Amino acid sequence: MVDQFNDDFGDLEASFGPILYYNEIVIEHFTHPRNVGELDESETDGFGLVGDPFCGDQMKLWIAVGKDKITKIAFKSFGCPGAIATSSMLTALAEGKTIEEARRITDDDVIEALGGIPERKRHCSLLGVRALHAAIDDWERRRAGSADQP
Amino acid sequence: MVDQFNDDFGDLEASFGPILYYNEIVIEHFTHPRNVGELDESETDGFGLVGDPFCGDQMKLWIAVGKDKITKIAFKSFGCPGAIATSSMLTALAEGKTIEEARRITDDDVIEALGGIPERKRHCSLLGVRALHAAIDDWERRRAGSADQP
Amino acid sequence: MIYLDHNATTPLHPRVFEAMLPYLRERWGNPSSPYRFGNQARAAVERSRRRIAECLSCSPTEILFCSSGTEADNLALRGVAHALGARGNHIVTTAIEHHAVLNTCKALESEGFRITYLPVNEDGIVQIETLASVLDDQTILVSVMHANNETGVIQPIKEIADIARKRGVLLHSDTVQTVGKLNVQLADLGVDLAPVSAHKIYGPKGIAALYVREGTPLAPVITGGAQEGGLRAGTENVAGIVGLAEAVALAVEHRETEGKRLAILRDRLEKGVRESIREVRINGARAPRVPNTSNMSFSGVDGESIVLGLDLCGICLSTGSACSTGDPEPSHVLMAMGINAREAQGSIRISLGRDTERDDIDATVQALAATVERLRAVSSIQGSTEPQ
Amino acid sequence: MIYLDHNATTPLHPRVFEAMLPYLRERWGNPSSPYRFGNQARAAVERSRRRIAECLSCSPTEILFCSSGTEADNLALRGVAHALGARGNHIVTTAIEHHAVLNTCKALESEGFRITYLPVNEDGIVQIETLASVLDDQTILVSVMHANNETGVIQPIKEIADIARKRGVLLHSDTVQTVGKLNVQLADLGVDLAPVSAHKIYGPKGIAALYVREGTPLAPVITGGAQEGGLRAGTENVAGIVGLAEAVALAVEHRETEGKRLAILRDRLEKGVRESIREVRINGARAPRVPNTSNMSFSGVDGESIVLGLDLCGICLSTGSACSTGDPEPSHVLMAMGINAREAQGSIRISLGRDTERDDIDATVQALAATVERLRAVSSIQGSTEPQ
Ligand SMILES: Cc1ncc(COP(=O)(O)O)c(C=O)c1O
Ligand SMILES: Cc1ncc(COP(=O)(O)O)c(C=O)c1O
Repeated sequence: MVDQFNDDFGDLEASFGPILYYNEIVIEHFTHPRNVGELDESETDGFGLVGDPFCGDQMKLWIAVGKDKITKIAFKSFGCPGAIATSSMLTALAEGKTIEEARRITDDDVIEALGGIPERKRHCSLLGVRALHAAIDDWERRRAGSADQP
Repeated sequence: MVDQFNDDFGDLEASFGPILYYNEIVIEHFTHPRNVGELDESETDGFGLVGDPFCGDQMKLWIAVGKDKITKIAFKSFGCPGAIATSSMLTALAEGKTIEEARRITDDDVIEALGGIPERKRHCSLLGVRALHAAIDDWERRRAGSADQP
Repeated sequence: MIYLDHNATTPLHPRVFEAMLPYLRERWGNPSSPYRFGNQARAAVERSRRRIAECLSCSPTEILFCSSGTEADNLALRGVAHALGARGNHIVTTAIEHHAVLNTCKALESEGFRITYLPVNEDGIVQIETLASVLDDQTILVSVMHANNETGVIQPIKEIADIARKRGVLLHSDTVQTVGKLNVQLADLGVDLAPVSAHKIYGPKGIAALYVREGTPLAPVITGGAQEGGLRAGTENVAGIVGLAEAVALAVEHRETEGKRLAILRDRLEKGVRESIREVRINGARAPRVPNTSNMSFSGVDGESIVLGLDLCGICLSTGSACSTGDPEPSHVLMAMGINAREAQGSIRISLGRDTERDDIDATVQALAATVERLRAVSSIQGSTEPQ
Repeated sequence: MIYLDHNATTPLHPRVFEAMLPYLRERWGNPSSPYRFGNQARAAVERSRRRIAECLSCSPTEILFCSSGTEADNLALRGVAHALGARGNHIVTTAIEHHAVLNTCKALESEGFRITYLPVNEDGIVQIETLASVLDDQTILVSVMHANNETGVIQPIKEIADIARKRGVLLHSDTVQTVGKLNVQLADLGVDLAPVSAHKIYGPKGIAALYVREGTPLAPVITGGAQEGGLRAGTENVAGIVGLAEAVALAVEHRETEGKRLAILRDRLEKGVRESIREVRINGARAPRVPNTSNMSFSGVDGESIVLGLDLCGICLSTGSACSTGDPEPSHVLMAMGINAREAQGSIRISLGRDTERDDIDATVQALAATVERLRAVSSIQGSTEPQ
């Protein structure tokens, strides 16, 4: 059903007007987002909450870290399909990565992995990256906190 | 062939835009104008030449008068179909009339006899009436002139 | 496909298409041409004008053709502003107008006009108590839409017309969403200017009309040839005009029966949604509304996500007016009703039409319930349990 | 019917009609709607934009859709004037522009802009020697048509573009009568703004495009939704846009062969008329002209009378541009060429097109000769023998 409509589209973004055309990968991540949910307080090593004041989107992201690797990741997102799909793809990219590697994930990586998203939705992909950074920062704070403890 | 187009028209004049729709009587007088030509100098009792500075139309009109009646009338007109048809109809109305009767012919009489003409062409009908008046005036001048003579 | 976005646009009615065909094929003359083949096209234009005037209770000379509801609104507002600019520079409108009016008011503001935006109450109804007090001796025009395109809420135009007339101020009312939905009798309604857009009433895109009451001062927006009495130049879209007339005739003819049918379906939809989805708010539900429109907010989810979710089920509906879609800002209409930004973001508009059947409504309720549930499972905001 | 008024309007080409049909029937979505059914319509609009851009050698983002050649001219002139009004208030145009340009310049004049009207020589060519001298530091725009709609005379746009560019002044050229008749390569032509009107090139009425060179400052004339990058609001006429693109493609595709064919027919017409009617003048004949247009003056007769006379023989032609027909004033174009009012009054325009055959030309020459003779017999003005 998606295909029936797809044949018409090329590089439409170059022209005028609001175009909210999402490709099949984006739609797949929107309809079946990866890693949706919350981690238990007990297994959470880092948590991030970020919002986009521009569009009202919001994202929460939880990570569990073992041996400097993200062993578990979960998110919840309030927002447009672009926000949900980029959140989902970000978690898919981050899962199993080391903290160092995860920190280097950019919004462009997310967009590339999705095969592109509409120009006016690019800012959505920043949300996931920012939430991940917030969660990593939180993990670092917690680690520093527990290290501080005797 | 005219009929094929005619069915569509009612009181179109009431609305917007330039409409140059002429009815069949007007068209008949345009294609077969009555009394076209000039009278010989010898038989001319009155001559009128008038122009419409607004639209550039011009009309010449000759009359022969016998026993206070217009016995012969002839015209030439430069102008739009409205000018030609109203000129023609005016001569048809004036022919055979007494000078008194002819003087009373109005532009509305001409238009009525034609079954109407487009609103923006009404001024054309004045041309004929003015030319007739000019010719009658000329006849009166000539008569007065010959009466003056011993 | 289940299409539930009739306030955005509608399919061409087969009767409209049939009416247009001769003017796309055989009768393609220019209405301003002086030969009979041109007169034939002119006759079609003038017959259409007369037909529309009869359907909407006005005189044919009060109907001007132009290219869209948006252009009609521009012609009304700019036309009056530029015709009366020397007499006054104040215009009163509302916070909930379509962008065709709002952005034109903004443009006039930058030309030096002063604009007052009337507020609406939480039901989406313009607060007319304030109208009389904001009118001053500089006020030349009041513009209040007949019914809102996002909520369907009907505005008290007759009362507004009374006030405007008493004060000698012209009244424009955006009737784009009410022709065919309400009994629009222009002479009765008391307005001086009102647009009709064909593509909202099963007519073609690219054609509209503006009602301009006899004697209303108006300056043209598009100048050139003498078409439309010099008030709107450009070769006439003859086939479009004929299509518009047919569409208006159909709209008026079917209004009552369709209105009743659609009100029942709309009520069924809202009942179904309330019963199967928690935390839903029907915006403007307490106000008088046109029969085909329903606007809903679902807490914790985003409207665009609902739209895509339903699109994937073959159901077309939208978050608000089509021309502001893709715009990340939440609806100015809902915000004006006091709904907060996040709730406004979770809103959709469902607008029914001639092709809508009961089964479509039931399928939509189901799909909507499933989609909202799925999105809420993903959502980081848990409806009312989330502290804001 | 023999139709010889292709500069007024043209029939819809069957291929154009075919291209439009799906968008009148199945694909009626609103291009701004956020679901796939809307995207389908959006895709049609954007594909059409790309197609037109390819045909006319420009970038798709340089093509704006609007509703008529007249609106496109308004958008160009008012758009630049309002965008650059703070920088300067002087506009240069010519005495022979279409009313879409002339009356818009008049409207701008009443807003405080200063307009200079360049004269033309007796062949109808704009006197470019004077251009450089009338430009001053307040000049923001020059507007010179590519070819005149009444005479077909081609203007030296490239030279004008050189002068305008050197002085940093924008150039609009009304190309409504040249697309499909001349090789209009917008990037090459050196203009910043140029309109295309569909119904002049076998496309539908009610749709047009304006070329706006990248970076050209432009204010919208019609405001509202975000369509056309905010420069021209209103729901898009999708079927019309698709039709325009098809028409432009056809026009470009057939230009060379049609141009050669029509030039031969036009020359045959003029030779036939000269041989069978005395005291005729072909206006602009010594200048370069588009291949399909011939403008003739017959002394002692009125143009409207010729038009009706030929209409009664089933031949459609006109006295000048369609939108000024019915206007009692003689052609401003011919007057600007130094032709006196009475001779201008006796002028007609014959414009050939795709459906014109050799037999049509021969029949027209005969009918024209008979009509002029008949009218001269009625005429009170005896051509050159009449003292004026
Ligand atoms: C209330 C209202 N006014 C104006 C318009 C603009 O009409 P159009 O789409 O014909 O430009 C619309 C539709 O978008 C509308 O709903
Ligand atoms: C040179 C020229 N410019 C502009 C126009 C106006 O175009 P439209 O008829 O599409 O409004 C015309 C046609 O009448 C024309 O010939």
